[in-house]
Amino acid sequence: MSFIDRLDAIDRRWIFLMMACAVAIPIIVIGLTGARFPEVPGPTSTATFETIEALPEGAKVLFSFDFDPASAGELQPMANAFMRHLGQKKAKVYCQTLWASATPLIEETLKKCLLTQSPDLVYGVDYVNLGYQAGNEGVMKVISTDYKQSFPTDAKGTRTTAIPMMEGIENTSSFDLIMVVSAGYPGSKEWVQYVVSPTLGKGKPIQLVAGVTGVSAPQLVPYFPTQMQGMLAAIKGAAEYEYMVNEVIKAANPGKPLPPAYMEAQRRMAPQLFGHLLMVGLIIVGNTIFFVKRRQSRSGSAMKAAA
Amino acid sequence: MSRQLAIIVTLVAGVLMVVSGFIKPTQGWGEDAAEWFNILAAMAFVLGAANLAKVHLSKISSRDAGWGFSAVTLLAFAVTLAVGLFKVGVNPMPAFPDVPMSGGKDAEGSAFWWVYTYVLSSITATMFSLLAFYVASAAFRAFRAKNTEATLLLVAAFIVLLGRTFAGVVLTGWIPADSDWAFLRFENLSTTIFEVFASAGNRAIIIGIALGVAATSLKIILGIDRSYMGSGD
Amino acid sequence: MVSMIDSVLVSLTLAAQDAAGAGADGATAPAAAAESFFVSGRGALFGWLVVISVFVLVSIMKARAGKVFKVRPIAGLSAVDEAVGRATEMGRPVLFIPGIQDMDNVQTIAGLTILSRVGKTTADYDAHIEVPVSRSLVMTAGREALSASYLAAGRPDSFNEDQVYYVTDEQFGYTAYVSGLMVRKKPAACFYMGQFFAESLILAETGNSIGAIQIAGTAETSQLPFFVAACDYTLIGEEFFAASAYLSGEPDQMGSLRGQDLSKALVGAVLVLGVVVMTVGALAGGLVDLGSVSRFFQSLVGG
Amino acid sequence: MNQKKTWTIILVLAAVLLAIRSFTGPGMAKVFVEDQRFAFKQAGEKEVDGAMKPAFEAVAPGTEGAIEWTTESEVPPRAYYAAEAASPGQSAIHLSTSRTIGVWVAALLTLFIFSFLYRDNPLYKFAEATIVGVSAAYWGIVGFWDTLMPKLFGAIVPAIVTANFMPGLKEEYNFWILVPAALGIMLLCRLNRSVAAVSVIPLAFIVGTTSGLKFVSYVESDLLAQTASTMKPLLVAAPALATGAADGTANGLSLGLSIKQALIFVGVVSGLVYFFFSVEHKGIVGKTARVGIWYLMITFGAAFGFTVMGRIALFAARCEFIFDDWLWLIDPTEKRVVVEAAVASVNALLPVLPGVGL
Repeated sequence: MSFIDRLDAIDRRWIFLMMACAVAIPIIVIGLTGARFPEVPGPTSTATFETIEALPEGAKVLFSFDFDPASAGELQPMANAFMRHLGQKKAKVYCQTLWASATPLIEETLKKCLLTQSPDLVYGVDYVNLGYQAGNEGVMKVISTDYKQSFPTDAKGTRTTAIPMMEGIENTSSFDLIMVVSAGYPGSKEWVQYVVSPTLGKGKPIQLVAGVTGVSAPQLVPYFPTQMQGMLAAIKGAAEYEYMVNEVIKAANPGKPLPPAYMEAQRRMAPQLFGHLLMVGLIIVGNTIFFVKRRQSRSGSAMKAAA
Repeated sequence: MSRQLAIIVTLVAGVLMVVSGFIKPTQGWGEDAAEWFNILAAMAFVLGAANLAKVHLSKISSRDAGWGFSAVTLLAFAVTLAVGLFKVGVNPMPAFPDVPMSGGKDAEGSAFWWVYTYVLSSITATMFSLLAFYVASAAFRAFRAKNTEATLLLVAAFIVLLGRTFAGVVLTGWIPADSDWAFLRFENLSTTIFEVFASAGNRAIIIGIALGVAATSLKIILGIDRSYMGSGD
Repeated sequence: MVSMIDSVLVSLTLAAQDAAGAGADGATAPAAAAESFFVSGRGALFGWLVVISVFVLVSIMKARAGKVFKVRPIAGLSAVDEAVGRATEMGRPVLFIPGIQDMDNVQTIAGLTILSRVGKTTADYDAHIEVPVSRSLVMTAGREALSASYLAAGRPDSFNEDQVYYVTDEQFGYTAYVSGLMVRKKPAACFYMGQFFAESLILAETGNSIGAIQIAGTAETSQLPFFVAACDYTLIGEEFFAASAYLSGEPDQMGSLRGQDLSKALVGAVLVLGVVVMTVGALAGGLVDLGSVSRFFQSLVGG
Repeated sequence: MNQKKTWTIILVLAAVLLAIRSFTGPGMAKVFVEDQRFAFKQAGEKEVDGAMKPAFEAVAPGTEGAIEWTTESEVPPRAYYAAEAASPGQSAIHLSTSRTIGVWVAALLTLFIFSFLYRDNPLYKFAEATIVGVSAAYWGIVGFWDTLMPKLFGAIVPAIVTANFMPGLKEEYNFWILVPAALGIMLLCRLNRSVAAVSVIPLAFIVGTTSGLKFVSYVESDLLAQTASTMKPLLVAAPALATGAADGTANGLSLGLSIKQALIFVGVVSGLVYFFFSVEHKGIVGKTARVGIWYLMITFGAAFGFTVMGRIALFAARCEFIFDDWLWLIDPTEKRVVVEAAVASVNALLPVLPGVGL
């Protein structure tokens, strides 16, 4: 068996091992050194950042956590950066979710990103956790006309009518911005279809920014920028946005060191690079094998024909 | 008898839902139906749970190969169900201290939360992350320029892979961003692929799917296709 | 020459203003129609629903009257028999997964329809089919479908209810189970028909590693690339919905396929004509005003 | 047999290393928590939906007659070290046994699942059996507390539900809910063979409503919307911003944008032709369909490439959990103390990349 044949029939576990090394080694190195790659923000991330940056102080922002712990590796950094940016902008944050398994994630994000940054915020006045509602896009349709019908209480069981910051919230149009971090169905696509689209061309269209996984990004590209003012695509989008948010926070708090916990996405770009390089390498090797073997079989059959 | 009734129910329910899209007083029916569906699905869990218990109990009682794992499944199932149903370790909500069961089922510190955080989340996230390995082996095998179609698949993937990391910036960063050739930079090429080719391809697929769904729904409503209720042909 | 380009630009500007104007109209329309019994702004939609229904129904009637519609071959579907046959020869099971969504999803319903056809083939060949599902309701419906296909094949005794069973609602819990099942039971043929998410590639790669023939069908566009890369045959989007018609070969089903095609042809025609009119309108902007015709075409598709 | 021996040795070695790691230096995988005490006492009544309900106010813990409980919230180990340094033997921040065990359980289950990449084995089977049981119950519980309790029981027996389980819920009867309840009971008739046949009625209801709803929504949001967004003139003006027109009108035909628009149009039409079933793919139809499949392939390739990114990030997150939360090898978020010596040694080994702050 020639080298090429052996390479072609390689046990896929060697590929697995290479991938494990390509990701794990950079993580250890970066973890020990704290190094990061510089980020050059792309257009969709910049648009996201600018949409939030343009919010006035006290803007009402609905933040839907539509993901589960399984995709948190990709999406939690976005949720964190969004939350910190909102804290920085002194926005009023209304958290909710349409994914049952996201309820603990909301509490964690609020605690880790909003309250550590500004500990004097008051629940019910500056931020609220409205919890989970079953019903997928059905919920979206209902909150488009009557928010409190779908969310009669918050996650702590308090009536939404009794929460100070819920005063004046009638439906999704009452919010200055809707933020969605989504991993699948129901997610950003449904938010565009059922919440944003019906308001297009009618007075004040709803503003939406979304953080999405790499796999759903291609489907959402057509909605940007008319139906979606911003989009963070995959961990790269998260890293770019995180970088911009950190710059703003650094500028606002000179001399205060930035906790490294807030560079999660940027840290993950290094394993990302090596993973991608491995993939590219594999594709090149795969094709080299293919072409070499094709030439061999052609010259082989030519020889047979001559004989 | 039930089957005949079922066909009528399908027809009536389907037609009502179509109508509710167009007539004002019936507009909310779709949402109601969705809510009813959720209730039905939640009740149907009893069927699933009963079946799960039946399958694993029979494996254990007949000492099938791997019956020990069936015992693990049943134990995990029973424990999770019990701690969730009785809200073990859940404190009341501060607004209602007199109602012990008022706290959220997955409040931090509760037993259900523990199972969720340390068992469910870690296993599901790890299963999901296996994809990092599978994309690599699938790409190695499938992305070979065997014919025009495969070549296009390969080239598009290649450009996007490079365009989304630092490597792409390094490789084509020398092309000035404001020159006429700027579109050849990897990040711009991958954007073009998405805006033009992927967008067109997706639209064609989506339009086709919409027609497929329309025809399928119509066949179901009219009772032409009813294999889901066991009276196929 | 210059005037030509100028006229193009002027008409483009006008078109843009038209679009803006249409938006403004949209804002006032609901208020005016508030009294109406009908939901406003859905005329075009209603028209299309009627047109599609008529096309499908008329084609079905024609098919019943004896007209035979020819269809182009779809590779994945002709492979179904081959795959089941191979499983029978090897004495290994057939694995069928109707997606991971519930019965309120058309793809799941379409998947179960295909299951009833595949089930008939496995009953004919006397192969063993296994259907793990991730929703209790799908289990119930799947059992109905499969038992009927065994009955239709004249082998009701070979059907065992436990061939269709519930695993768990959790996406990756289900995936963990099915992956394990695959490497242990080594099915010779795997069918993935329904809505899939991230588990698509985990399942397809595991299936690949055990050397199974794999046929996938889904309308979930984000997962098509993975099925295309890792399966032997993939039914793309609309092909997936057409599959049950192909597999049954019944006149009704073929007729509906024809109706689907006619609708598609009409959509395509409206699209092409609309684009031609708009482009000509933009080119000849100064000479002829095609704005109203353009708007007509836009309104045809609810734009 | 030989392989079995190798694996035994590897596993034993790993266990020894873990033991060493656990009992030297700061150890590993410890979770610390801070206690927080709550105490509430009734203070009169308040009106809710026309009924008088007891009102409570927060009081100092230890007050007589108060309802009290303690919650624990996680703090970084750094906080524990600081508290210990300030007052040794303090009890406000302490080790949480259950959560520390949790981290170990999570880490081991993670490794068990990864072992499947090598091949199927008892460890994977154990993790698989666990997740099937846990997750099936999890979703059952979610359905019970989030759907059945508020929507079904809350509508039929609201007084019982609000008094015992969901005091925040509005007490309101909704007898329409009896319809899905009845359908649900018909569904459960499957459990009894003699009445199992009625279970097709709820199925028929579900399938019927789904078909009706999707028939309308797919034609509207997919067929018409996608066709409408493709129906645009093939000549596209350059955006006003790019050409700097002061009045905001278009003032230049953009060749690039026009080509893009034309390519999209060609792609959509040829893609549609590919999906024709009743026409053989021969001649002009065949050629157009071929172009259609090319577009589809580019679409798939691009989507594949894009997805790789997300998948690697997920694996990276799992690695961070193992190295950081469990093994305490790295500390990227400074939860503990950075090991200065390790940084120095890595820096010495690696060449400094330009622009990369190593």
